[in-house]
Amino acid sequence: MQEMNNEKKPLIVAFCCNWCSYAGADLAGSSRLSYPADVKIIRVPCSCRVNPMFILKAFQRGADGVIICGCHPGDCHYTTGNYYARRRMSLLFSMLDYLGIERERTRVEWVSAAEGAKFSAVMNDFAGKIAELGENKRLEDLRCKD
Amino acid sequence: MQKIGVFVCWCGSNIAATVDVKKVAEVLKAEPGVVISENYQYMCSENGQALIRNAIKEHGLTGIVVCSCSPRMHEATFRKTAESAGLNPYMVEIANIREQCSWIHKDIEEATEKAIILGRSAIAKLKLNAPLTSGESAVVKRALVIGGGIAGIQSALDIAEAGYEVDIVESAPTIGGNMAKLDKTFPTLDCAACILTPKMVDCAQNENIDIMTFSEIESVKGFVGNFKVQIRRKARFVDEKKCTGCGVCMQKCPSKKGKNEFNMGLNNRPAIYIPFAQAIPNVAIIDPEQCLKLKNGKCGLCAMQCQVNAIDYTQKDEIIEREYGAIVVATGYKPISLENFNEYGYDTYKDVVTSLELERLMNAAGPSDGHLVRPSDHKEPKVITFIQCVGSRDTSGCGKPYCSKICCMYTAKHAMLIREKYPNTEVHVFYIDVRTPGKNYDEFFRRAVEQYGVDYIKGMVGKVYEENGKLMVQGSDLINNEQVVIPSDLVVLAAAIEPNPSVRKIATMVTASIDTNNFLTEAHAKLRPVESPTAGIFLSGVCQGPKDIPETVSQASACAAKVVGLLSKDKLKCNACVSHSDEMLCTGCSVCANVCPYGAITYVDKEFRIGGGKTELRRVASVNEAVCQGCGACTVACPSGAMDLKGFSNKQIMAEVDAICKR
Amino acid sequence: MDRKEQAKLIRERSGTDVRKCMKCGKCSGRCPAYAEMDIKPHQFVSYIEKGEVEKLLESKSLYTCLSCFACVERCPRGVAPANVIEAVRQEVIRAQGGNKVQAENIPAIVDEAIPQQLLVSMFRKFNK
Amino acid sequence: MQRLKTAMIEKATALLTSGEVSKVLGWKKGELGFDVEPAVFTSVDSLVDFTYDAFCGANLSKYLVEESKKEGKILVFLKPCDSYSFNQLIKEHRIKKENVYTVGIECQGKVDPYKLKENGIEFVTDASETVDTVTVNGKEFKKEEIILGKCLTCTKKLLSYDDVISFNEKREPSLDRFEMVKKLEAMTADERYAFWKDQLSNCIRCNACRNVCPACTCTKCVFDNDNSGIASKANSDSFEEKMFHIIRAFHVAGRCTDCGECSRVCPQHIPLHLLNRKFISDIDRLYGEYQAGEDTESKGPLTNYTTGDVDPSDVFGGK
Repeated sequence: MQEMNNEKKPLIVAFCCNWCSYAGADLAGSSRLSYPADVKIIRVPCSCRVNPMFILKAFQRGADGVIICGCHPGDCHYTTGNYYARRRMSLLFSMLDYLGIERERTRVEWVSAAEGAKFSAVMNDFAGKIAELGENKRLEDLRCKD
Repeated sequence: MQKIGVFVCWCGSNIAATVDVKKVAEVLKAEPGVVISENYQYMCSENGQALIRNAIKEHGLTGIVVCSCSPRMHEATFRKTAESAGLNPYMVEIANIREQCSWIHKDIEEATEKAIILGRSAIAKLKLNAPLTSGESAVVKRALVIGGGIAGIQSALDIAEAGYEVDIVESAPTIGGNMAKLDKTFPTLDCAACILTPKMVDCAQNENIDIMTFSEIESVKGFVGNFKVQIRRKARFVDEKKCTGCGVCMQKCPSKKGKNEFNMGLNNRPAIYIPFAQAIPNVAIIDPEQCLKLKNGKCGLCAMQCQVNAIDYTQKDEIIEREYGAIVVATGYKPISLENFNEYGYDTYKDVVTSLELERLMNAAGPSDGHLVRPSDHKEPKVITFIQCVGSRDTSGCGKPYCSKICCMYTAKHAMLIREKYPNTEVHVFYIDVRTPGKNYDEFFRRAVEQYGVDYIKGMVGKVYEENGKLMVQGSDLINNEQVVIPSDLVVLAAAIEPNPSVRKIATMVTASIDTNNFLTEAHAKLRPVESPTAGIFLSGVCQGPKDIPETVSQASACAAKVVGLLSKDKLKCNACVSHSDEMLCTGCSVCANVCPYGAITYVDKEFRIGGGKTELRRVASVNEAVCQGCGACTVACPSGAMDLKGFSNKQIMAEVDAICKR
Repeated sequence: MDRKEQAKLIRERSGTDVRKCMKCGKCSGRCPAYAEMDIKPHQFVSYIEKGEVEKLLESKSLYTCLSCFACVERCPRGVAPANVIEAVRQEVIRAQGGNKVQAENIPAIVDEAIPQQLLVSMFRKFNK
Repeated sequence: MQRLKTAMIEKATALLTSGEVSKVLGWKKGELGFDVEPAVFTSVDSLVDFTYDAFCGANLSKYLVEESKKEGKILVFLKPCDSYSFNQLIKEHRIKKENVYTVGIECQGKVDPYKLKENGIEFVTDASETVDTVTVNGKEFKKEEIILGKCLTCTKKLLSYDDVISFNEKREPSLDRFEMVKKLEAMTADERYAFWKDQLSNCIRCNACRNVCPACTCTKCVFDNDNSGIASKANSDSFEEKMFHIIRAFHVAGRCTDCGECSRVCPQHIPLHLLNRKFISDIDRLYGEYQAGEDTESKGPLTNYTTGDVDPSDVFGGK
């Protein structure tokens, strides 16, 4: 189970806030700093837009890891959004851990618009961890898998 | 039935070298709902855009997906393209297949596969897009300036000059603020009254300016362009319209023991008074704490003397409501209270005064008619010692951690003026650093030392005590490495300044952010220094941070320019991607309003049909689209799912998740 | 132990952050024992900040400081010069045989003019 | 404890007679003795069925969401734990306070009917109660043997009311309420996963937990709303068991007063309160102690923040 089937590549959903992290991802791109194609980015206005429903839904649909990226605390475009996101995600991730779901499958990172290198490094690291963990079994929905 | 067009851009070889764009276009064409799928070298070029426009018209497209560079680059471009072809600009989605695909992946197969997934995800989202229109809100062409000091006066004058109506609300009985109390101003030494009072008169005479003194802000509602403000006009017991400012009442008033606020309490004034000769408005006011008639009903002398029957002992506070498009906060400062600094003996010795008190002692219109005498025995002081940084740069908790910025210069000014007028007076200044950045400032300070022979001592004072009728100022001279004791006749403390205490209340009312020192926070420290993060609220003068008069005036004018820029618009265009509340789901629990950084959410009691011909009154959230910036904090806070964000709805984001995860 | 380490130790022991000092000299301006001190309170802070402990260890001020804490009380930056002096003093006292004054010698040097405060601080200094 | 019931009936009678209230929300006797249920009494005569005894575990506060909308003032008796829910509902504008007359009442822990059954008691003929004991059908039990799980750890106090009826000091809690949370936290992830899989697989999605929860007062739950994107009526996959309970716990996080009703009513005996308590214990640990419902003004921990809050990546740092 721990071994990743060659056919099945890990799937990572990254929620990125429009103002910092999405721009950071763009910068990683224009600096040609690669990270695995397993990472797919969804643009949200702010990290505080990320509803726990989205995260669970992603796991249900077969994601193996979910990462949320936002502006550094104190730099939120909307002043306070990432502070709320920080509390929500701290509690949610702690709950997932409490239910026995691998805590490495979820992550929050603060990436500014200037941190293309950090974005790439974070995604490489996260994708590596997820590949090690293998397929998400504990929050899967068998109906969503072939 | 939706008709979606997909347009895959090559971006020259930027995309096409790593992504098989033809394959992407082909595969996406097979997606349900897609009626046309094209690829082209440069979609953002005029030809590319024409291709999109033609397709929209030809196929009657209901939405388009452009697979190209980052939406941060060309989303706006393609929205305009869509709009010009008659499609709602929000029916456009971008799949970022350059920055997040072709540029970071090398393997063509892998990159192509990812590009297809990103395209599918954009299509999935687009299917749930709804045409959005940005709301518009009208702008009330009137500004409110809170505070009538030099900052407020300058802002008001500039706004009025541009042709807009301005109201100045000032809590004191006259405008003028702290500057009116000053004697001379650095670095030119022109008299404060000579440069300020003409501006005050201009305010009074300007038809666009309405001055409300002795008034306070009661409440602020609304948002940029449409503020509704309640103003409390406190009872002054004198009819402002009738009073001519003749001053007879002041002479006749038998109750003369009130502390003269304008002279920093250094002398007394009657119960009915005009704050100072050039007060604007030049109208008397009665101090109800002191007036015999108001206190115990016996007296009424002033009413008898008044030729124009202006005295009205029955006057009550009045609350008026006005509408404004913009609000300027110019609440200014006050020197800190010195209760934590008894080492300097301010509360113990009459001849230890603050610099602002010294201004009055030196002012020709002051309590001693401009003769510098000490408060205790009205004798001319022969030795004067100044102590700088009293409560400034203090992180021990007794004072303020910041530099008050103006003290170095005004102390040099005081020292210089004293040495000029009374050459036989010895002047010492204890300082930590002398900070004089500013045009002609260091030259000014050096003149005090070199030309006027002021004795600057590097070091701080440890204590002030009395001995043989002298105030002994004991401090260290760090350059000579000795402890010095200077027997002085007058000690002047450069007390730190702090924002006017009323600013916290005002900041709360206008939802402007405020820092730990009670200074208002600017929207951006460098690039938006005169705006508050809250739209429509502007910052003028010391309420934003310590500054001297030239800086205050510059900021006040900058602030006015921003206000005029706002008021010159007839309508404000709002963000289209805003939150909205589904009233059928909303329980009115207030959780959303608690996380809204803009105060965009209010609650209304609305009537709903509940069947059987009955209705029910329910509390539901209502989003002000003009204020909402679309962060989405409320959508997650809302447990019932009533709050959703247009353009980034729950369903849209989950559709993207689904499309990405589909294998 | 080299001087650098010793300076670090003294800094730690003093429990005060000497880098917060803004060199205003208010401590020395208030010090009642200033005249008796060869190295002044503000200099203690400055020397320690620069890591120069040698002069401090030999300073007469260690025994003239009254431990009245006026300097601590007055410092606008929350620095505690008296604590630095006390820390240096500890360093000297803890060094084997470094005591300049023995406890039994104290009664001989006490006279009526000596303030109570000084006596208390003396006992604190020497009764280790 | 009979004294308590008498005083309550007197109070209800007086207020109904004077016309100050037109209804009373309390508990009604059942058929089997322990099957007491919440009820609204509209006349003095109807109070013959009124009861207050060791079986009145149900939290009355949620009923006020609907009852306080109706015409006329209603008298409600609030046990300490009910009061916290009541305050929270006031804070969220779900109860019209001006329509409610509140009376705080003493509670020394309520009997768990399942524990009675385990002791062979199928119906109650007579019961009496002291602070530390309950005697049912002549058999005496110590409180800690027989009361509800939620009562064993209860530290809730009487808050402020229009009136209070209480004669005895409250008994001390028998257990630390976070004990089980700590135990779970100390397990390995695999053990925790097995524990919850075992528990949650029992869920039949009867929605009893949701229906009883005083924090779940949405007009339409996201799980019933076809437009929410996560609607589901039954657990057709193990994922949905988790989804439902995680989201439900998250929606009440920071608002849950730990009244324990969810676990009390669960027909499958799933310890649902352990999910809520996990959030409560994390909130206390990470953001400072917070008791929802202690007041009616404070900002909840999830609608609040400090600039120095812990990062999600450091949440496990302390462990």
